Amino acid sequence: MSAKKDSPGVCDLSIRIGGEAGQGMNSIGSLLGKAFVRQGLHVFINHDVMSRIRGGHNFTQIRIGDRPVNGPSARVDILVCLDKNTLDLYKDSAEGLVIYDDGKVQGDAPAGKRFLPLPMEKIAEEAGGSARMANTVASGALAALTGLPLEPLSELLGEVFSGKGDQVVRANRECALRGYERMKDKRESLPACGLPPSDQAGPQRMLFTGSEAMALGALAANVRFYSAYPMSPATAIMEYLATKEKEFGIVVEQAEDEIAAVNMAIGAFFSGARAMTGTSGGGLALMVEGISLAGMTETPLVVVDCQRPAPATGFPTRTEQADLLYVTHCAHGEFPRAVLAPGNAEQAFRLIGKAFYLAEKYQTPVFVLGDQHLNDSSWTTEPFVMDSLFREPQSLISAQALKDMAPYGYARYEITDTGVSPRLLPGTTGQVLYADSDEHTVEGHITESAEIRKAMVEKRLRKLAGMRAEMAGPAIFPGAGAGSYLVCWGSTLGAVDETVRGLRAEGADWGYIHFSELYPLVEEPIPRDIAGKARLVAVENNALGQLCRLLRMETGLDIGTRVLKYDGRSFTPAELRRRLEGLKGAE
Amino acid sequence: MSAKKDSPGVCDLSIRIGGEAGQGMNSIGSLLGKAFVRQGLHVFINHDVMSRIRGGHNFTQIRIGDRPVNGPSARVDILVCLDKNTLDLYKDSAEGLVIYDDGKVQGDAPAGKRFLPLPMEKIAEEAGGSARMANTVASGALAALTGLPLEPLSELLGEVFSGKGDQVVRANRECALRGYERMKDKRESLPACGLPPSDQAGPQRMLFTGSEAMALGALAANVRFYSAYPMSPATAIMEYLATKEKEFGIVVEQAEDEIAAVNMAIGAFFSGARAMTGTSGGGLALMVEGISLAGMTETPLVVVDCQRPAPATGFPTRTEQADLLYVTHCAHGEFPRAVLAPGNAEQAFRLIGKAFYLAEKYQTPVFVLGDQHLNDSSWTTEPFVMDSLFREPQSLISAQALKDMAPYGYARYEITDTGVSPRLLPGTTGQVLYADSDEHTVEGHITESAEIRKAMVEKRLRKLAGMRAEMAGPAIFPGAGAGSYLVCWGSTLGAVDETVRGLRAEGADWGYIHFSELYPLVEEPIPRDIAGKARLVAVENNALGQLCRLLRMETGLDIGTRVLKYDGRSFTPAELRRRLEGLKGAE
Amino acid sequence: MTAMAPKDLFASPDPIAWCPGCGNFGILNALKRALVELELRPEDVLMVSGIGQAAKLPHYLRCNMFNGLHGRTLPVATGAKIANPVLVVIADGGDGDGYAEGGNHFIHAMRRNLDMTYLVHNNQIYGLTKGQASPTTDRDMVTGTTPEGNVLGPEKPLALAVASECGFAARGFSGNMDHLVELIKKAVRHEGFSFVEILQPCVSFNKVNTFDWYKKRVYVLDEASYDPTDRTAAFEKALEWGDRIPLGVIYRSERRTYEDLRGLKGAPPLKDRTLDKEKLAAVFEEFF
Amino acid sequence: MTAMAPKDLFASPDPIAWCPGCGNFGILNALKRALVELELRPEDVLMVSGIGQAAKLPHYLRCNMFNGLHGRTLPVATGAKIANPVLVVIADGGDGDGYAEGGNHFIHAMRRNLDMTYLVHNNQIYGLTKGQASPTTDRDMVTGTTPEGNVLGPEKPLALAVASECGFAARGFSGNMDHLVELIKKAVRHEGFSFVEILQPCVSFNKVNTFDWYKKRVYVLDEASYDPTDRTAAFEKALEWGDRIPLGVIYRSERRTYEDLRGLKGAPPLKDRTLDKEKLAAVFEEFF
Ligand SMILES: Cc1ncc(C[n+]2csc(CCOP(=O)(O)OP(=O)(O)O)c2C)c(N)n1
Ligand SMILES: Cc1ncc(C[n+]2csc(CCOP(=O)(O)OP(=O)(O)O)c2C)c(N)n1
Ligand code: SF4
Ligand code: SF4
Ligand SMILES: [Mg+2]
Ligand SMILES: [Mg+2]
Repeated sequence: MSAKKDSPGVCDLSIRIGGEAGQGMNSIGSLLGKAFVRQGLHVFINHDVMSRIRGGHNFTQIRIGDRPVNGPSARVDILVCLDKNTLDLYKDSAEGLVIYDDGKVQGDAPAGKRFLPLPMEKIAEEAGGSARMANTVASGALAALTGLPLEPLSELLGEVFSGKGDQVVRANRECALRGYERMKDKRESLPACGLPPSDQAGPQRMLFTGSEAMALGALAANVRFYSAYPMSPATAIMEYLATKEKEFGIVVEQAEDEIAAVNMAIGAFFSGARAMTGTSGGGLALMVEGISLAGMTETPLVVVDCQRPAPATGFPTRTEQADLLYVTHCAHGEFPRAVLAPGNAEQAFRLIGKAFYLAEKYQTPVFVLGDQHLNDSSWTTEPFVMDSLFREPQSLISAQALKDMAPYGYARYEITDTGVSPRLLPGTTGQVLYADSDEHTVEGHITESAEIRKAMVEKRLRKLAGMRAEMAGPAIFPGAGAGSYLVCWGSTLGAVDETVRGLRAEGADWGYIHFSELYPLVEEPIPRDIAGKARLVAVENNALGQLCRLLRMETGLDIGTRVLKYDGRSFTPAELRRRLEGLKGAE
Repeated sequence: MSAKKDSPGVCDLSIRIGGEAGQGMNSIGSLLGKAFVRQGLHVFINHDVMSRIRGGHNFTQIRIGDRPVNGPSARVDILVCLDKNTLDLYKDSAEGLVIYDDGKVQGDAPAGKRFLPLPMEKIAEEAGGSARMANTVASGALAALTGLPLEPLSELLGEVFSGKGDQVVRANRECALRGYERMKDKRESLPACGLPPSDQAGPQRMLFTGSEAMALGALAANVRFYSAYPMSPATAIMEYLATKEKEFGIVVEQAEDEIAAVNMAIGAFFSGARAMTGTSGGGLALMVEGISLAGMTETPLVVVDCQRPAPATGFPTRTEQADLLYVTHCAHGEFPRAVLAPGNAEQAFRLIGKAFYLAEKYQTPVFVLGDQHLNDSSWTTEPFVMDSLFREPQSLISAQALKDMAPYGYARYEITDTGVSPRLLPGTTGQVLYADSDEHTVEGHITESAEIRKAMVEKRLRKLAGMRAEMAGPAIFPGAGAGSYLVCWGSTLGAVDETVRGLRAEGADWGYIHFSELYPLVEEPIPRDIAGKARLVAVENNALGQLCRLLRMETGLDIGTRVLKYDGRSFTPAELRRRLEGLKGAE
Repeated sequence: MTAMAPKDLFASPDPIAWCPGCGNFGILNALKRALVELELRPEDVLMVSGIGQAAKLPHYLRCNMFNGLHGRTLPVATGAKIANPVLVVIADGGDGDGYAEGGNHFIHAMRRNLDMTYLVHNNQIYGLTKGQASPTTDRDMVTGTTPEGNVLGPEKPLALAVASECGFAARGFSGNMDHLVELIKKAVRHEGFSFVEILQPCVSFNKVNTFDWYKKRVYVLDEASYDPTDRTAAFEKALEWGDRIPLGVIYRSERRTYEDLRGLKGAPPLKDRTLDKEKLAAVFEEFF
Repeated sequence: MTAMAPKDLFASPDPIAWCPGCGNFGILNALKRALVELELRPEDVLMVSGIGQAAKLPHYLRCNMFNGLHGRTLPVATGAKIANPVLVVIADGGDGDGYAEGGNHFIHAMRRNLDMTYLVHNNQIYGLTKGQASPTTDRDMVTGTTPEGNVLGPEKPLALAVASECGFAARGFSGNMDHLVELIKKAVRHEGFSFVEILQPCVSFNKVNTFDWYKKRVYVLDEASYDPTDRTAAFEKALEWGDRIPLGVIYRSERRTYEDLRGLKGAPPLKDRTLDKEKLAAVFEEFF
């Protein structure tokens, strides 16, 4: 049992808290995670959750490192069993310390030095709380085991429960204290993790989920209207924004269905408010016609698709990357669109901003692809530079042009070189605009003309060139020249990055190529000197190798070797490593 | 003015009837078309229609040949102007004979021998009909000009109007007769068209629209339920089937929206009735989630997408082939599907049958792509061989297996080598089935298991191999060995075929490759000996070259030269020829 | 800006594509008159429509227009109005658009109660697609999709409106211009969601419910004796369909609008609000 | 086949994933009892559901099941029933499923009047997605999407049912088992579309409309004095919501079913019909 196995020489600790839905594993995660981040460490938290509210088996896993951690580890250093089921599930396979509630295990308590009994529910009740505070007891115990001082934890408990009154804060602090006390002499069971002394302020970093990052990205982009219908894993974006309605003067509208959601967002953006909608693949299916409407009427629109395993209802609370070809091709007819797929929370934040920028500048729909792994996990991120966030409204008609215009002389779909026509907002004195879903004249009226049709198709598709020029190519680590590259996109970044760094540390000549801006693809997505020389292995969280297919369609490049995963879980570096070794054997 | 210009040595005559929406141009088309077919000739009729009910400018064009004609000609030998607008539009450019209603042209009657005045409305009124029967007068006149005897026309008028009473039949016959009489001495204005003498029975052929062909194909495949929401150009399928409800004991249900339509069809197929839905791209957008449901629950489903120019509402009454990549990729997640795209009415009839066969055998959705050109045009077809039509139910659980099964022991999603699980219908004594849109166990209950998920994804996707083995490769004319090939799919077949035959007749070494079964593509869709040697030029009725993109994605083959048309109209051979000549110049 | 005669102010150069004799002309004229009499200017008004013959109407008016998808009139109107409550938003479409494809939005827009007006041209048929049954097609009528006659009876949208507590639910007739003008004016003036169903003969595809058919049956509710605020009475009145068909305001109730409840009333429109970076920085603090 | 005790006949081996104390258990038990008392066998019954906690119910019963998409319960049920009218079709889902996502189908299924039963578990909340407002969420309630309280009042689905002339519209309560069993039996026996809204406490996400909250308010309509065939009275009763909430059959009317009107009643099910090649050949003749 070593906390340093995966990445030699550095602290890398994984804690899994398992229990039934409803036992508050995720609260332990956020609490401890934040405490560690405040200590200057890097944290990654992910959740394995069933689609149910109570019962079953869920877990939250916290990974702590003194270097960036961007994905779960397959190894577990400390396992906390909030229920007996968790203990039964893992007691034979667990390698690390195991904390269990001996109040819940009658008779057959597991033997062995690494099994640490802790009657969490009983302690919670004795501490003046309820059995539901067992998770706070666990938090205290985990702090003790990992060398986290109690003060920052206590402080956080104060922040978290301040809204619920002093009594609740006090009880929780007492729970944490008692858990801490019970475990502080077990500290030596675990190797030191390089935690800095408590009085030393670490570098300031942020910890947030992918959904929070998207919501913050939207706020930073001056979003004014968010309409959606609840759907996991996208609901968290809506719920977070809803809590900011008053403060930011935005409106979050829960629509009657996803069709209404997308059409409301289109209406709002048409009126001049930056608008966004978010859903998962099934809800997106209902938005497909609306997306084509945004394309035809040339209304900006930002759509977040938080992917989950599909088709149909699939695995509502699990993860997959199987909507890439769907979002690049959905909707009838041909119109420009952009597809972005952040690899972590920082990228999620930033790419939402880019999505608004592109949507508004090119007056067309832009997709941001998240997934359950990206959206529900918590990621440690360097603080944002505020200045670079907000971008001015794009492609509106200029004041001068308006002044020079005859009354009611505005033509919405003026043919231009870029394909972008200066946009007017309804309510402008002396002018009106006609936005039309039929094929239309430059004025926006229904036409039947072959010539106009041709000109309008070309005008709209010309925007693709403009967008292409603004797209970023993939991140290539460590640059050109490696012998082999993993090729990936979106939320597999963390696992791929760690795997490649691990391989390189062992002297293997690997690199990776990660795409976060997928459509329209830059001219030469995989530079010639790499594509021609290096071995490429695609890593995708789907069954058909969708990035491979997209690359082949766009460039002809065929990545024949693929490591695909489609069991509803994200890759861990350990699994990816194993799969790569398997590949080698097979060839 | 020669009726033989395009195809030397054969009869090839084109008649265009222009007028306002509501003037009955299409009735003339069907009437004359059928009369010519009965005379042993080949007929193709297409319509150029605005999205309005009265007014505007529409036309119907009838092409008659003594060899197969499968698309419109750009040349017009006889133009009938039912309104003044049509005359104004064409009088300067028309090359052939022009019949116009001199009752509607005050003063500025056009000069020249080829302008034939015919006061159609007045004649109709005098003949005891109303002005609306002007079109029947025109039919009589056209018969006279083309050498079509009056008897078959009269007979047809009897058949067509029999439901409206003797009086109507008589008036129409009188109209036709008077039109005929007025023009019969103008016969010599037009070169002979090889019309056989009226007493000689020609070979029996059928004339029907693509929509009729699809509806008949569905009847022949034992369709029992058709649910849809009206949408041009698919409405004709529903309306035709509705007229056959009683006779065939089928149910046609007009749903409240397309979402209901697709889900109803899924419910009906689940219950054991062959079911189908049809729409255009915008309606299909609303069916996308339902399609994924069919994929996940493994319910057979046949979906017809009659493409029209898009995005959004687009051109409701015009044509385009821009939904290929959309139907191959729509819906979240990964599941098997098939995509068929008939090139003419005969293929439409046959491929609907194949769609039912595949859908039922592989228990998954199958798309048939039509378009306005295919669906609304009338095509001459050799009579069907009845025996080959109907196929027995596929992949149901066998009686023996049922007998051997424990009570309530059936498992809907048994894992099999083919990916196909024997299907049970609800209502079977002693057994029940669970069909589930969540990821599920073999029994059809919700699961959260990674292993089961993986097995189920693989099981479903295994069906692709089975379907691929049953797909036909493209039609290659005249076989391998030509220097250049046009590559096309779906309804461009007619124009491409005629162009290539024309080129070959002139000694040019052209061939074509036509795809009607598009997904999953056969192993080597374009045989190596062609792909490696010949020049390939794609011809598509869209702006992005969607077949090219699909081929490149599936095979890596890049067809760089593309002739694309996206103005809402179908190709004519003359235009295609011109575009090919343009290509040559450009290179 | 050049001064225009009021009656031309709302004239659009787009040529009209309706059939001669279509009831839609009456609706267009009534709406033009109502807008003039309401003393609005073209830029004040946003018309949102779906797809169908009815939904073409905004092209024939000078005003802001969003002509969207079949059935999706109300959600677009909702988003547009929330983003800029200063606009006078009028949603407009046919019976198929509103009661079939858009049925869910109809119910939920009435619940939401934004301050806008919804005009439904009810010709009891699908006009643009050439004559299929709509939810309001009368029983037994032969249409393209019901060659043996429609087996269903007509839906009662006004009853749904009363059930949904729509604050203003009324019926007009395209052939009763003066009444319709007044009805539209009242609807636009009503603070909250106002629904006006307008009977509209379709001369091409509805040979049953013709101008004469309607003319013979419609009667204007007597404002002195009929109390539209009595919900039960309104429900009964909303069901009346057959030999006699009531015109006028069927149901009225005072409900707070969405704008009011969500603090949008009187506040700067969403579209004009800008990011407060201080606040954003403060929110970031939560994540440290 | 082995004989089974009636109460086990409808038992499913699938483990239940609801929260302890959830009102859905009461509904499941009531439905099981009703099916037994109706003397049905598992293979006679087809349950069609959407997505949500409520929609999981059919997994916990032995009978045919189609567990489809969120909100699309009724169209699948419609297609399945038309294809095989012999099946006893019961559609089942939550308030979000039926009144939000599926709102349009709800209205149109009532119009269509197929002979099937629709059970809506109304917990006034989105359960499976962890507590967002549904169309029936009470005004002011704080939910995940309404952190400042719901500004809209609850929709009245039973009033929509009366407006749509739903032949059988009733309300039950998961905590009133005997009454619910009888209601379900009546609904299944009713020839035509029967709609039963069932009040169902959600112990995890609805802390307002709890078991006690309902218990205190519900009362069973007195069959002797209340006449559910009086449509106006039914409309008023359907609106009653607050201190007193009526249970029982709110509205009844006799309407011919879809099956009857479309000639499906008594005829061989579509699924068993086969192609008559002679007739097809005759149709081909039309095209020569
Ligand atoms: C999603 C979708 N489905 C179907 C259509 C085809 N469509 C266009 S208008 C229309 C119905 C028109 O009827 P109505 O709304 O009553 O308007 P009207 O033409 O009678 O004024 C239909 C079905 C469409 N454009 N989009
Ligand atoms: C198209 C689509 N949108 C959203 C969802 C997510 N979703 C699943 S269940 C549900 C709502 C559940 O509420 P309700 O129908 O009232 O059922 P309950 O869980 O309360 O029984 C939602 C929004 C989905 N599965 N599909
Ligand atoms: S089809 Fe009917 S509704 Fe449409 S324009 Fe003509 S008369 Fe009016
Ligand atoms: S969340 Fe509510 S509705 Fe869902 S199972 Fe739990 S108590 Fe029942
Ligand atoms: Mg209509
Ligand atoms: Mg609910």
